[in-house]
Amino acid sequence: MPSHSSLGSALRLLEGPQTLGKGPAFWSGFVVVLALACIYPLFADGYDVGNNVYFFNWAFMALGLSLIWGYGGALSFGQTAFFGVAGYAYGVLTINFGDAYGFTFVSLVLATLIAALFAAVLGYFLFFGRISGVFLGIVTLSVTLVLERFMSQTAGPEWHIGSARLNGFNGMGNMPSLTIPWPGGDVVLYPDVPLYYLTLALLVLVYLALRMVVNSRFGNVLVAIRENPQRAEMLGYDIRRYQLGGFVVGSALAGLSGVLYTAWGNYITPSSMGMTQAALPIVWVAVGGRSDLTTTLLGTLLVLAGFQALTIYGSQYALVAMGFLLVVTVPAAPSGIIIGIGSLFSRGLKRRKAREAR
Amino acid sequence: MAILQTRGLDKWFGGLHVTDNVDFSMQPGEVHCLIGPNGAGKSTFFRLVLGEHLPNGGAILYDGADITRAKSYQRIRRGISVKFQVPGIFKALKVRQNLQIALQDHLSGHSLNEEIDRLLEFLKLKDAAGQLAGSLSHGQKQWLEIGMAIALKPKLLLLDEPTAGMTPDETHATGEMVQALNADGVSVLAVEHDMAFVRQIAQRVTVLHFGRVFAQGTIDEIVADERVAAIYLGETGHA
Amino acid sequence: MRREVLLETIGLWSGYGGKPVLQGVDLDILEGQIVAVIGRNGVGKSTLMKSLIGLLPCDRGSVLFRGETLDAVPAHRRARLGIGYVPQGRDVFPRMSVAENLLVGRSIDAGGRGETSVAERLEQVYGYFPILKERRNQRAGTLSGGQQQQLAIGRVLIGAPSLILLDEPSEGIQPNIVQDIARIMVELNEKTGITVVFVEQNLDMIRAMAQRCYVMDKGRITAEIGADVLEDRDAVRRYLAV
Amino acid sequence: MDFLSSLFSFAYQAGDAFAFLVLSACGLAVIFGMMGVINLAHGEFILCGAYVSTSATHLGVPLPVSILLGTLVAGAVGMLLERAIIRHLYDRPLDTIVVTWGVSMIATQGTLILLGSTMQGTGTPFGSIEVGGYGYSVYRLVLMAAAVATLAVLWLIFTRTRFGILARATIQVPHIAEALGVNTSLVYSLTFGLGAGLAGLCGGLYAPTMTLVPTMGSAFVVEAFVTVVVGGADIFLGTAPAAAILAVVKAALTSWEGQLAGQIGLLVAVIIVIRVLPRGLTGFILRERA
Amino acid sequence: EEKGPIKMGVLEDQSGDFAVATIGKVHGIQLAADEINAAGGIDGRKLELDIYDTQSDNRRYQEFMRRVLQRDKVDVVFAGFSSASREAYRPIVDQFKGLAFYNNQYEGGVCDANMIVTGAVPEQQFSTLIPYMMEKFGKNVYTIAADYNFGQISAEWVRDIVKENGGTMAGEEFIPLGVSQFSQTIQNIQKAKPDFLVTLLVGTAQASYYEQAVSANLHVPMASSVNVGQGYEHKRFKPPSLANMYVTTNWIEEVDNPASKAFVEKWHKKFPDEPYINQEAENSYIAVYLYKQMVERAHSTDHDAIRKVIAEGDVCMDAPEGHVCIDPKSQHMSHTIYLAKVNEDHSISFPKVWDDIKPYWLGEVGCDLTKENPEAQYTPSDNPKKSGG
Ligand SMILES: Nc1ncnc2c1ncn2[C@@H]1O[C@H](COP(=O)(O)OP(=O)(O)OP(=O)(O)O)[C@@H](O)[C@H]1O
Ligand SMILES: Nc1ncnc2c1ncn2[C@@H]1O[C@H](COP(=O)(O)OP(=O)(O)OP(=O)(O)O)[C@@H](O)[C@H]1O
Ligand SMILES: NC(N)=O
Ligand SMILES: [Mg+2]
Ligand SMILES: [Mg+2]
Repeated sequence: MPSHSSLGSALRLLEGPQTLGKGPAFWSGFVVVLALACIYPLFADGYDVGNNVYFFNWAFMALGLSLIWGYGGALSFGQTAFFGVAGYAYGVLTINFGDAYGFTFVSLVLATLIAALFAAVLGYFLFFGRISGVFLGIVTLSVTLVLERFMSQTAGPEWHIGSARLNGFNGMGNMPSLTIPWPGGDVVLYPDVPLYYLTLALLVLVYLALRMVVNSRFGNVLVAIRENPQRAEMLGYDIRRYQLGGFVVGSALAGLSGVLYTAWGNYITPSSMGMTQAALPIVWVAVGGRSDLTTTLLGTLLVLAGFQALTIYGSQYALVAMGFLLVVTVPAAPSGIIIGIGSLFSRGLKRRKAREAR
Repeated sequence: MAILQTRGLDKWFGGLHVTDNVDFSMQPGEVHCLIGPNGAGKSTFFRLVLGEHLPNGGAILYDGADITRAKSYQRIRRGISVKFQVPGIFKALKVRQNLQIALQDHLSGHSLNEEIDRLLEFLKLKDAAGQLAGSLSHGQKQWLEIGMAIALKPKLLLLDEPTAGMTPDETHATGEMVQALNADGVSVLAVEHDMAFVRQIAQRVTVLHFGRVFAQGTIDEIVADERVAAIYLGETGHA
Repeated sequence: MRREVLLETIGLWSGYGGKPVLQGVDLDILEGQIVAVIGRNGVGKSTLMKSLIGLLPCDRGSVLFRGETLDAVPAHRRARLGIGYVPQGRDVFPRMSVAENLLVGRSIDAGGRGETSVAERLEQVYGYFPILKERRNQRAGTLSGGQQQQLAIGRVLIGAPSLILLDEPSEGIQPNIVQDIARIMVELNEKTGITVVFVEQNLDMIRAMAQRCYVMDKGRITAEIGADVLEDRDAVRRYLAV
Repeated sequence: MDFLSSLFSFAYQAGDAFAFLVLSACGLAVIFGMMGVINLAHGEFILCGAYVSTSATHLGVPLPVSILLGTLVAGAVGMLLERAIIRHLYDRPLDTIVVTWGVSMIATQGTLILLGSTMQGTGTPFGSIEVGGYGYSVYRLVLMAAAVATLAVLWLIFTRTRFGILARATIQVPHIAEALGVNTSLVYSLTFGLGAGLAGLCGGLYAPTMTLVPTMGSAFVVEAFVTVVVGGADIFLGTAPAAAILAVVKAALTSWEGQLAGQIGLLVAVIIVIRVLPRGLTGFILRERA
Repeated sequence: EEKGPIKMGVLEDQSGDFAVATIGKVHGIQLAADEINAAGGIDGRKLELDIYDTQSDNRRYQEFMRRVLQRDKVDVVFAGFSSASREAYRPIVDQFKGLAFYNNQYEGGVCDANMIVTGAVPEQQFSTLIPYMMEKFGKNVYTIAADYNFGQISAEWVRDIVKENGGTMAGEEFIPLGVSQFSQTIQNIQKAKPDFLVTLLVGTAQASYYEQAVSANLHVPMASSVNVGQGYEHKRFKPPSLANMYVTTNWIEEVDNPASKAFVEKWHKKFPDEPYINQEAENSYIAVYLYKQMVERAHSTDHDAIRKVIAEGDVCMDAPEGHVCIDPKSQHMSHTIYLAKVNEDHSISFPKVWDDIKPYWLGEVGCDLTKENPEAQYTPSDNPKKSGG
């Protein structure tokens, strides 16, 4: 009985002041979108399915940054550090210990935990040192750039962990894809339908879990710290712990992105921790609407797909067009494009209703 | 045993001696007012008690324990709570949520909502419950901040100019609120420039001047003190 | 001497993001008057002050200064017409020194209307508020609350305004300096004919300064009190209670 | 003698790094330090200054005039950008990251499309001097002098001129500055223009020594940002000592262990300094002084 | 049999950091494809290009390699400038059993049957260049190299060849990518007083070295395998900053023979704005014709059929640079290696030319793609021979 009610109260946290969207309308929409996502592979070719898995891979990092920045108010410019650390960790683990007996999944968990541990150490250093604002951004950026520069020069054979060569700027390859042990022979999850469902399931799980986190007591404190850290502390909260908690969870998600990306392409490179890559999550999250998980998620997928499409069809004008999109949409949509599009839509609806009424 | 006591408390800002060897003490259940000229160091004294600043010397004792080096949140958890001079609320959150964050550690579910409603009523913010706190008027922000401070059910409540910007009636109501809390056993230390308010609530008054304890006594003693009149109250100070 | 109307609002509406706060405010202030605006928390007093200086656009109605409409005039140009605004909550420039804060106020007098030189006015302000002189190199953000309030008032006096808008000037100020401020304002008014509109809750200050008083409630002027009623402390208090 | 020449050598290396950090950072310090705008297009203003001054030099304009021209054009472009876009974002400074990143993409790729993948250099003037058997580029000494002069002029502008006071007031509490008669919209444009112009100056000064390509700005951006942030809120109190500390660390590590150590050491120094002084050097200096 | 067009995916950086050196590669492919199509296509089939701009971003290579192989179903891909981008897409090529041409000089060592490399490799460029330089200028050598795989492995080659020829290393310095300031490096070189300097600088930022060195009055003979031929620094910097620089390249615009001249002429006719036709542009052009030959001989675009053709060992052609052949063991290409000397006024002369320099190293260390396909990249210090013995 008590477990029942605690499950109930946990589920109640799926809605709350910290997340947009509530009530039957939202959840039916959610179910429809999820159902569409589930039947999508039936109608798409292998490329589209694999490509969508690739987009999903990045969404975890974006959701994590939304938690740290959008909810917690701490702009980390270096989430790519955790992405990279976890990606390399997955590579090192699986190259050394192989892919049998489901070890790739053990590696996925371990690599994510390694990223979380790294975030815990760095976060302790940051938050318990009372570093905030841009200072936090620059320290995290510096960390990711140090990792990038260091990893770039590990081309020599002396740089190896076990049998895994770090392989410098060219990047580490040859790690196995995620592999499910199976009686009749292991199932290797190439970027295809099974991997699609796996990643989608993970994404839905993480999204729902994060909704519960941000609407919980913990989430309340996190937004309180964003609004006014001094007041939050004067309500008796040890704000450093909460900031650290948010940072570790968000960074673990960046790590998860890193693992999934590495397993997806069998490749991880120091460039994925560089300046340009570090700026990308910030762009996705800011464009989508950073202070809500749903807008972050949708915005990230939209930006990723949009920019890729532009690159495919825009040739060398693609970058100019992307730039224009950012320059135009961000000032026009203060709470992100998702809400911007939403309110445009509802305004249009209202206007039409008004016209019909007349 | 004193609820709050400081011994030889010292604070320097560069060359400025802002808190100068302050020995202060108040008893449990007391309503104590701290007054003094602008810049006397009243707010700084609060910040020292709260751990926002660390003192350069001296000790702070709360409820018998030495909290001189304790972290702010630890002091709050021990039962101190504060309304700052400049309201510090969660601007982008709704009024209701501001209160929820203050209350959620003690209450949950239905009783949490009830308590929030009760507080909103009391703070005259019922109509503004769904408004973003940042869009409240100055006075409403002060009320909200007071509400968050008392929501913690403190043993010692620090109020830095709680009635600034309030009408005489509102000031009086605030005084009654303080008295009601005090009747429930809350000790109150308030900074005020409004002598009517001080007269209404204070059981004892301490005057700070240039960071030092300048005078101490009942409100009548203080008002009668010509030195205090000279530095602080002026001609019509005897409210 | 017939006094001109210096400042006038006609059916003024304004608010925040579509939500109306002022709902048709009519008032007129004669040149050289000291007028108080009183009312409970949240009735729109500060909103009125912001609309007068132009920090909030008005949705309907207009503000007239010396008979000219200010509707299309941005705040900084209104200030340069000689309107000095002291906001509620002081808003000093926190990372600038006291002296630098004061110098910003010179912009009000960009046209050089003031008869006295800036240096003289600076000395005058230092004379009114000696603490500002003593702390002229301290960063304003580290001043005490009351010190900041004095700075905020001094900052507009530097610009030799012909109209001062004061939003709760006594807030956070020690009693004897409240009296000083009231005295200074009255003195200035007598000497230079400066016009003052101030929002206030402190009865002593209202009575010490105001020649006339508007009472606000729910975004409207609900009463106007003359000098005779102002004499009566309890009567004023009743207006504030509503 | 040998000691003196190695001393000169170290001073030259540190001065060289100092000049690079100061000149890269000044424009950013004005735009970020003063306005809170995180300008990721900083490198493209440097690019603009470099391209304009180089083109002018190719047309026969004397180098100092070309550099001035680069500065002015970059400044003017900055003012336009401020008018058109940045001013809509002052109440949400973090969004400027995204918008200026977009501007940077447009500028970089636009340059590539319009002007091609590279521009020919002009060569470095002034030749070299010899000290203790080593040749040193004289132009690098000019860069050091320019860095110091830039700092001095900025300090004068911001503390000794009315514009400086009004700019700082505007940036700290814009609506109050406006209500006190300050034309804040003009102040914003001028301040942003000044920052952009300083970036242009950096580009003009370094153009003769570098590869001229559309992506050249990125060589400056990281160093500029870390210098400004390590400096902290006050650009004059902060940027110069930050540049000095970072320059010494970088020069020492580079000469001791090579470029990688210099690069990583610089970043690690940033992390350590911020950890020790969480409000940057400004916070530290002010606390000591007050 | 099949009569549809032959589809070729092209993944090259037309924007971003590497665009300086790679826009020309796309043009080379387009030029060859147009010529081939005008002459009736390959085996009667038109050649169709699917071109993507990879923006100097490894991620785009991963995205688009999947796209061309899975969606566009191309028969062959021409892809990549930096070695990192090649390593980023190689797992995908291997997974889908695609066929990719990497038309770029690089650090060498890729032993992968799904890859064909037309660019020059260290043994071709250094075994010629270093002995020549040592003989001409002396045996004390200083290397500055980009601090990543290409630079480190190339530096290793230089070191080994210098030692073999009885020389000494006066110094070796590695520069992280993106570094643009060289005062300290310049001083280190001055201190070491080498007889000549090997510059293995990569990327536009590092190229700033040359300008900064001259302005500090550092005039030491220079040798390189990568500069000039790839980044045409002699065109981008004002003379004489690259004077006295010696480069081994398999072709550059200035190569003075009739085939080369005709090639340059028809190129400029089609692409009048091309700032410079570099070595990789020519490699890309050649690669299209080599592919044509393979398909025509295999009568199919099937990879196994094509590899059988390669295994015959006589996939050769007369290119603008001279006669070239594909080595069946490594699927790398032999080259004519030109020693280009940059003069005071940045004009180019060719003191020496080596014909038919083979990519021998991979075969020597045990790569034989006709027998097995390890899909690996070997380095001098990490290869089957080393681990075997
Ligand atoms: N961070 C600081 N740095 C330097 N001086 C400071 C700092 N904080 C406060 N001061 C100075 O310390 C003195 C005491 O300030 P405090 O705010 O405690 O005064 P107060 O008694 O609360 O005054 P008020 O009644 O005006 O609020 C003032 O002179 C103020 O300028
Ligand atoms: N920035 C804002 N956005 C939205 N609503 C606002 C904003 N500022 C004030 N309000 C609302 O406008 C109303 C009037 O506010 P105003 O500040 O003018 O009151 P006031 O009369 O000055 O009160 P006080 O005595 O508390 O200062 C209040 O209901 C307040 O909630
Ligand atoms: N392949 C190269 N030059 O990186
Ligand atoms: Mg105070
Ligand atoms: Mg108000």
